[in-house]
Amino acid sequence: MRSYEKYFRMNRLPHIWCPGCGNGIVMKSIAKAAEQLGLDQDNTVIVSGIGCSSRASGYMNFDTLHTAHGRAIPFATGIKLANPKLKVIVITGDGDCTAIGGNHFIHGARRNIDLTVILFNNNIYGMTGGQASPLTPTGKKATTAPFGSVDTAFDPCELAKAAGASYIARGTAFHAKPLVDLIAQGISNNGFSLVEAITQCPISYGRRNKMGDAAGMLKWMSENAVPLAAYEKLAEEQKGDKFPIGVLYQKTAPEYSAEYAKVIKLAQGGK
Amino acid sequence: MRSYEKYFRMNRLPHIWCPGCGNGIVMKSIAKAAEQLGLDQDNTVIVSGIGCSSRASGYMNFDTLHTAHGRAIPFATGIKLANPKLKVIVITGDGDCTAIGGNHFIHGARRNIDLTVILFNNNIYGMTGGQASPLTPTGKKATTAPFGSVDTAFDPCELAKAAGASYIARGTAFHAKPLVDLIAQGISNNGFSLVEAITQCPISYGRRNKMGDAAGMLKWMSENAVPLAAYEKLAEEQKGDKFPIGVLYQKTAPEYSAEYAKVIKLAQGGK
Amino acid sequence: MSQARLMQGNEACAEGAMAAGVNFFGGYPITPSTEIAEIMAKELPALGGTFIQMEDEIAGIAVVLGAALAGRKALTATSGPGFSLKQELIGYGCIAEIPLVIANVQRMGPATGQPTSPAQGDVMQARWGTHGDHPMIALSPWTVRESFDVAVMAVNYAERFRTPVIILLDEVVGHMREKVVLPKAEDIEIYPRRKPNCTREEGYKPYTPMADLVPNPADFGTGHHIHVTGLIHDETGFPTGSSKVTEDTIQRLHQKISRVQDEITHYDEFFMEDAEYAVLTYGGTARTAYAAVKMARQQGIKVGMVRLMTIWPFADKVIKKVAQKVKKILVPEMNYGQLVLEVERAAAGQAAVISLPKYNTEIFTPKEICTAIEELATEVVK
Amino acid sequence: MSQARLMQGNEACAEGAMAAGVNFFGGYPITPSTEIAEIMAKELPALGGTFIQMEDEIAGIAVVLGAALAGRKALTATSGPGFSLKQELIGYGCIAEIPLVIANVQRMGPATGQPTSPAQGDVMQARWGTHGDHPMIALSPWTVRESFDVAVMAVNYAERFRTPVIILLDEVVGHMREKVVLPKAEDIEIYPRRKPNCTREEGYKPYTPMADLVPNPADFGTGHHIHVTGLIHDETGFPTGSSKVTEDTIQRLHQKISRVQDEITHYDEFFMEDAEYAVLTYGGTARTAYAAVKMARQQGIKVGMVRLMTIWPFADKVIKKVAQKVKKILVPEMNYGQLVLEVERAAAGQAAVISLPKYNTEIFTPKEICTAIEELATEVVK
Amino acid sequence: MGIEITTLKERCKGCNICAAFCPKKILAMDTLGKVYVTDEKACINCGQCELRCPDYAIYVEKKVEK
Amino acid sequence: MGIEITTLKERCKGCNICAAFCPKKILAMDTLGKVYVTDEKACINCGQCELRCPDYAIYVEKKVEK
Amino acid sequence: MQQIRLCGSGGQGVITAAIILAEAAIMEGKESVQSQSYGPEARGGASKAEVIISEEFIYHPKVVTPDVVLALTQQAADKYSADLCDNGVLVIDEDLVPDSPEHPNVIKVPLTRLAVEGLGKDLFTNIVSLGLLVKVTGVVSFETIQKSVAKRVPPATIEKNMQALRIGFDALA
Amino acid sequence: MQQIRLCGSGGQGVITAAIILAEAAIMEGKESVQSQSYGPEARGGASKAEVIISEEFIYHPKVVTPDVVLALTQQAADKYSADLCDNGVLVIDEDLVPDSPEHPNVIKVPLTRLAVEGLGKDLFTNIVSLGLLVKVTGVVSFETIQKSVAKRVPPATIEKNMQALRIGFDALA
Ligand SMILES: Cc1ncc(C[n+]2csc(CCOP(=O)(O)OP(=O)(O)O)c2C)c(N)n1
Ligand SMILES: Cc1ncc(C[n+]2csc(CCOP(=O)(O)OP(=O)(O)O)c2C)c(N)n1
Ligand code: SF4
Ligand code: SF4
Ligand code: SF4
Ligand code: SF4
Ligand code: SF4
Ligand code: SF4
Ligand SMILES: [Mg+2]
Ligand SMILES: [Mg+2]
Repeated sequence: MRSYEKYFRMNRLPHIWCPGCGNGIVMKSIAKAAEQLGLDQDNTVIVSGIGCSSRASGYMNFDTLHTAHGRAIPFATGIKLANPKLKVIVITGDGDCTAIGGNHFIHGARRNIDLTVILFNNNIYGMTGGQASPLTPTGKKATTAPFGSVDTAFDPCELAKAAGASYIARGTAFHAKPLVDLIAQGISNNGFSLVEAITQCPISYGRRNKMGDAAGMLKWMSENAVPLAAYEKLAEEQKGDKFPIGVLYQKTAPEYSAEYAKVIKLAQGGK
Repeated sequence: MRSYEKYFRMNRLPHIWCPGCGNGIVMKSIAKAAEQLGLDQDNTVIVSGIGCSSRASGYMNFDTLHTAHGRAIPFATGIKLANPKLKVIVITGDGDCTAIGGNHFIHGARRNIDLTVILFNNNIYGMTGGQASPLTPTGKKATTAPFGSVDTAFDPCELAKAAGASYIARGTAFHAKPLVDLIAQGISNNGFSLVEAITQCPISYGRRNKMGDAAGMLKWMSENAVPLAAYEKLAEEQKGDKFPIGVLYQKTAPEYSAEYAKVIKLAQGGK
Repeated sequence: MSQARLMQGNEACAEGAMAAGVNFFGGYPITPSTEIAEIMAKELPALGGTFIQMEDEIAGIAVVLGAALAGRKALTATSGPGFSLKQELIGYGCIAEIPLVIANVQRMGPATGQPTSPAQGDVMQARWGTHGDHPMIALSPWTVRESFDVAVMAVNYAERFRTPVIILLDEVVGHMREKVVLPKAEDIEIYPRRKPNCTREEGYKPYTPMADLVPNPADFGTGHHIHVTGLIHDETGFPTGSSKVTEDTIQRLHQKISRVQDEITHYDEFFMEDAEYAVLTYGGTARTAYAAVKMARQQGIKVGMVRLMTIWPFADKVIKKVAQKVKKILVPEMNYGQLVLEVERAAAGQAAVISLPKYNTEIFTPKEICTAIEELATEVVK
Repeated sequence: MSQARLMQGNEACAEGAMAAGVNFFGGYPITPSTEIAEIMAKELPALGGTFIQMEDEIAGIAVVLGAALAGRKALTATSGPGFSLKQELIGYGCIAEIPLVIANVQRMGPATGQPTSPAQGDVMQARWGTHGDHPMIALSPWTVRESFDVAVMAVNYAERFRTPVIILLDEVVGHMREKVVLPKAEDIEIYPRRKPNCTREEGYKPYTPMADLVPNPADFGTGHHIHVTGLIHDETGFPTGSSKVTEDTIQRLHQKISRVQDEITHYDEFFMEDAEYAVLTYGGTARTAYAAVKMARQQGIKVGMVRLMTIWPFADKVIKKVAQKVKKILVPEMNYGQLVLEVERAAAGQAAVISLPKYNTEIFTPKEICTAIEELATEVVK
Repeated sequence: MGIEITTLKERCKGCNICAAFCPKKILAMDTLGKVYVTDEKACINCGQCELRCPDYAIYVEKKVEK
Repeated sequence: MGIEITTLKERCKGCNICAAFCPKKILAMDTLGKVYVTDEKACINCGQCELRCPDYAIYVEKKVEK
Repeated sequence: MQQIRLCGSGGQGVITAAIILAEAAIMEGKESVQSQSYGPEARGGASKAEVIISEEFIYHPKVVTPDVVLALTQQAADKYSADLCDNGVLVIDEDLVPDSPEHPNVIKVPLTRLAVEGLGKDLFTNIVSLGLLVKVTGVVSFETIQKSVAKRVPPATIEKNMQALRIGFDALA
Repeated sequence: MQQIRLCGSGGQGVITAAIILAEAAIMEGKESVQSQSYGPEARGGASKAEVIISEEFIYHPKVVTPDVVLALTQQAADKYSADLCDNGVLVIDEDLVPDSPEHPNVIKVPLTRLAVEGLGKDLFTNIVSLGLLVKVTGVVSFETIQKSVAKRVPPATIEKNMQALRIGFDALA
């Protein structure tokens, strides 16, 4: 019906996500980014972990891999290194990426290997019914944080930057159109790219934290997401729940599979 | 013979480290810091992972725990939470802390739990005979990087900061006296503290990389470690191999075990 | 506490652990074990206890091992994939002799498998999942009430033997709710944390075995300055390469449990007096097996049932006795045939052992097992 | 390549893997397996292959699974603690049917254990370490040359059956050097990567089993747009909750291997023609056992030896045959007694099975085993 | 030239996002919890509903008269 | 008031660090690879050797005349 | 022994209803086992809750042949009523299960609509259903189910829930 | 069958020497097995390397009763010479093993000193030791051990290594 839908496995829809779940919106942004870039379906692989968001791989019309909880990045690393001409996109949840998968996340970034990680951040473990994740804000309730989370949340973008990623962006399910561009740029970057997509889980997160329904959660995003330039101008006391979106960081750095190709050349007697 | 030696288990010495290994120097700095702070041996626990450096726990005269490779921080977390009045110090190697233990490292920092992590950074896997670690500089040789490492190394201090640590310092085995203060301050900080101690592994790293003997490696440190303030004034092209030492970062932030104590109070009907 | 109420298996497990003194929980969520964590998160703070959700299952067991060393009775809970991840540190608990209880609410594997489907597919893993030689205690309840009792027992065994103990729940028992009457708090026997038998000055060695072959390592923070390691160590707790000490240690770890194996082998027998056939069963499957055995008895088939609560150490003696008595032993399991291998081994050819595996996401029906019993009774032993 | 040379077991293993087409290695260092990684790091680039050291053992197996899916023949190597950490993803390899070879150079556990001491303590773990029902192939060489052969075979079986295959080395064979003559490259048979039997347009389903019950999933990047998951899936590769499909899948995973079990059961017999007693042995221990059997023969004891190269699937038939023939079977192992349990099971009471465990950091001496054989021959079966 | 709104009932999960964001308030849920259009003519083709629907269950298009 | 240098041979591993950093060059290794003092009187008690010895095998102290 | 199955989709509260029913049985001194299963897809999909009530200890914990199946969605009705035998009863939400499975004893009640109309919220559908179930099965008394509901629901909502029960109970004359 | 054991501390190259000896045996068409073990302490500590040389395939891979033990440190001599029987030979570095274990046939040679004096570096101690071992055991010819050393060591060092071999070989008249 829409041209970008060729990037979906239409026969697998409707997807399994709950009514109002933002995952569908983010997944559409990926498809649109693929269309925008004219990605070759035969030479693109989508790799995901385990979680609601990670079910996305099954709906995307590429070679797709639904790995184990937390392990998408090292599987993806193997695919990329085995066949460096492949574009590899990783779909992951906040728990998948920053809890159990945290180590792989920072090491992927360190190597600056050419993967594009789309982090579906709904601030919760959706799949297992609402336990706190490392991205659940302090004070928010979760089934494992019935008194409100005492943990401080990561800023996954800061973490990726400190670890060595070369492209870092944040978008939201509300800002669906700019999200497409952020993803497309991430895929174009020859190195480790992180796109954090803030998305709503009305069922396991919103409901417990009285954040309204899906539409209400989307509205919250529209009110609190601020383009980076504007965000930087905010006074500390104006910041509150607000957070920056857009391209947050970018650099040029050696890409792992290219560097390794040099080793091969060297070992084979080339220079 | 020296007053700080009461913090050693004298009957376990000599230690197993190779001739010229810097671990002994760093371990002495920990003992001296303990003396400086007058640490109560009955209420201090030393926890280590697996590696040459992690053998240090066995020589220190406290309750000590030699865990599994990479897992010192979560074990230490359990000890601290089980009995928050204990001071808990973690001894770990660069591989232990930032390779297999990387996830625990960033999560310890995120929680800002009151642990002091002393990272013995010798830029190599010493124990297993010289494989590359995530802190092996690009281009250096290791048994698993015979053509020179293609990986980019982490800056563990930057990583800890991005993850949420509240005290971060770097010292070297050459700067043995200031290292004592850096460690003492780390232990005093009520939150997650990282002290990165650059140390020499002449056997598994220095030799392979033609860095001279132990004394030569110490001299390299003396030439390249620059106090933070001075380092920041260096022009990019002056930096070369140079790196900053001293207290690199400090902040005040809620400490995990104290925050959890509030939950207990709340649940027990207190306010 | 002693009133009839509707309770879930996982809930009973959590309550039992707390009743036995658990005041520390660390773990990582995974269906179908998550309720255990969730209950702990809610209830522990009021008891002055501590709940922490860790970054993964490895940290989930590490934090609990740390807490146990610092004096807490501690629990972690998980399911298949998480249980696999915990294996390395289960071995750590064995060698460092740390009391530790792990609830594994089994789900269908391998890998992500069939996440919400019941299975008994981790039975052999519970015994052999970690590397190296080690003994293992694993208990599998068949009712909600027994989930409570098994949790109490697991905590007590962990303390008494200073070793990891596994509660092998399955999704059937873990997620079902039934009427239970819990014992009164004062009726619950609690094995207290073992205490050092002398002071540092008196030459205390944390790993000197007592008469029961179990040592009394001091809790951290009690002034004993002990050293704990995952390397083979001598009585002082420090590593040694001595082959004598190594041999003695591995042997003692096994013998501290095997010496009381009969005492910790818990099982029930039903209709065994005149039985010519036996159904050997455990966990949730035993409930269906019981219904099936009754059906078969109504048809006049002389079949009995042996229900194991103690899965590991394996009830060799019980099986040998049964094998001598009956002609055939049927072993229905929600897996491809696991514990049946142990039954076969223990039966040593004395009775025919027939595997009745089920691995299709569904639990057995009484009819299915009954049909298999009927076949036992009609077929001639080859 | 076909000249006599001194070679280490680990080296032979690495060389064998490369000879069989392995051009990708991912892993994490651990003694005593590290040489395998180090050799790969040095040699693969020149072959256009890829070596990567990952952040831990989990990533070490994940990267290799990924590489295998993208068309490479891939190897990872580890030892006890790392083998425990890899368990979850070994199950992933089983269910997603990914060719994968894991070399486990066993060292003494549990936990950190006795890091440089030889052991055969991961034998049962190799079979049962991951959660859920799954088949397993594990091969254990006894010579350096056979380390090469077993590596070739492991790679071939992984490709042929699309399943993880474990090379169970032990420190003895892994670290010793001996004279070997390797086969010529052209004499090495290589099982090629299986290829899709039709195109997407022709209705290609990646998990449709072929006549040998093994499917032909396409390599990523070949235009087939396949989906691979660790959930139970149907022929299309997509998850299903169907109980029929689940049952069929678990069954097929087992049967694709069990149907050719005889073919892949490799073992040797020595002096068995007139044997009244048998020594059942494998791995490094078999070398000593052979020396011991010869010593015992010199004393006139009618003892033979059966040496298993295929540890899993277990050689039930072989053991049954032996048990029918001899009075007693002695099973020396560098562990607390592991594979002996399987021997006992398979023997089913037909012969007495005697465990000769050794777990003290040292390997057996020929004398020790010979003495045990002498005892076999003098003691009366109870 | 009017606007055509296509709804795919088998995909719609009744989450109400489209209705909440529709500036013309012409979308609503039926008893089975599926979206329906109350007044197609009022549609201004702003695309909000299609943009935000997580289930690809609603499409808006200019009707091309043939 | 002289200086006393104590060396603990059973701890010394002959790494040469003390010798390399001794400003007076009065430390050396013997055949068994253990440190020894060539000229104790020349010692200026700078403490470099003790500070840098990784094996706690050398101590320098002002001799207190009793 | 009575074997009762409630089914619907994720958010409809069938599990809570089943729990309340099982608790009611216990209040009356009976044995009771409650269980549930979700589809393999964690999200969405049909969910099913079962209650067995008996005078004796219940061994096999799942419903073998249901006496009553109450279905709140078409998908659930299709999936979970097949094993209902002829003397069993099928209760369906007549709006949400437009296409009733073939069965001799089908009771059609607009349960969701009753909840919305009577109490303003479909949230109460499960309690309305419970009321109806008690009427249909008589497995516990109306008083007991009232007590049981009161024990489970948030205190502020007790009154509304009592109304819901009553609406369901009265839906069948 | 000849069973030879070399032992010393970590950095002394006894494993390399053992490998070279085993390779020499293979060059002469013999069977050979080489193995080693470290103490449980990875660093420091005594290390041991063994070579078995035989005309037939060697099954048991470790030395049972050594024919020769060559020890380069006191610790190694103490730890690894106990199983030497009376007709075996114990070779020690006379400087580094000041306190020789009791044995009827002890050959004392200042191996390390010979290396330092003859070649300026203790690095060659292991090759000096090899020369001596060949002389003592005659297990391979001097020519073969020369070839074997030449194959293993960096080309630039071949000459020095040949000298080292010769020094060791000639150390015993
Ligand atoms: C090893 C392992 N541990 C735990 C789980 C259970 N589990 C499945 S998904 C998930 C968390 C999902 O959260 P997130 O990654 O944020 O994804 P979401 O569902 O929120 O999209 C967990 C804990 C698992 N499948 N495997
Ligand atoms: C799970 C596991 N993997 C691998 C190892 C092997 N191992 C022991 S120490 C070590 C690395 C040590 O490096 P580092 O942490 O830098 O410490 P160092 O020895 O350099 O002080 C490794 C890989 C192990 N013991 N356990
Ligand atoms: S639980 Fe949350 S994240 Fe998962 S599908 Fe439902 S709404 Fe989406
Ligand atoms: S290997 Fe390196 S780090 Fe380890 S003890 Fe030796 S010098 Fe120190
Ligand atoms: S947004 Fe989509 S799924 Fe939600 S109600 Fe509207 S059409 Fe239906
Ligand atoms: S296009 Fe705009 S006006 Fe038209 S239905 Fe959609 S949201 Fe409403
Ligand atoms: S620094 Fe210490 S160990 Fe090194 S040579 Fe000097 S005294 Fe010996
Ligand atoms: S104190 Fe100074 S001068 Fe004296 S020996 Fe030590 S380093 Fe040399
Ligand atoms: Mg999430
Ligand atoms: Mg290191």
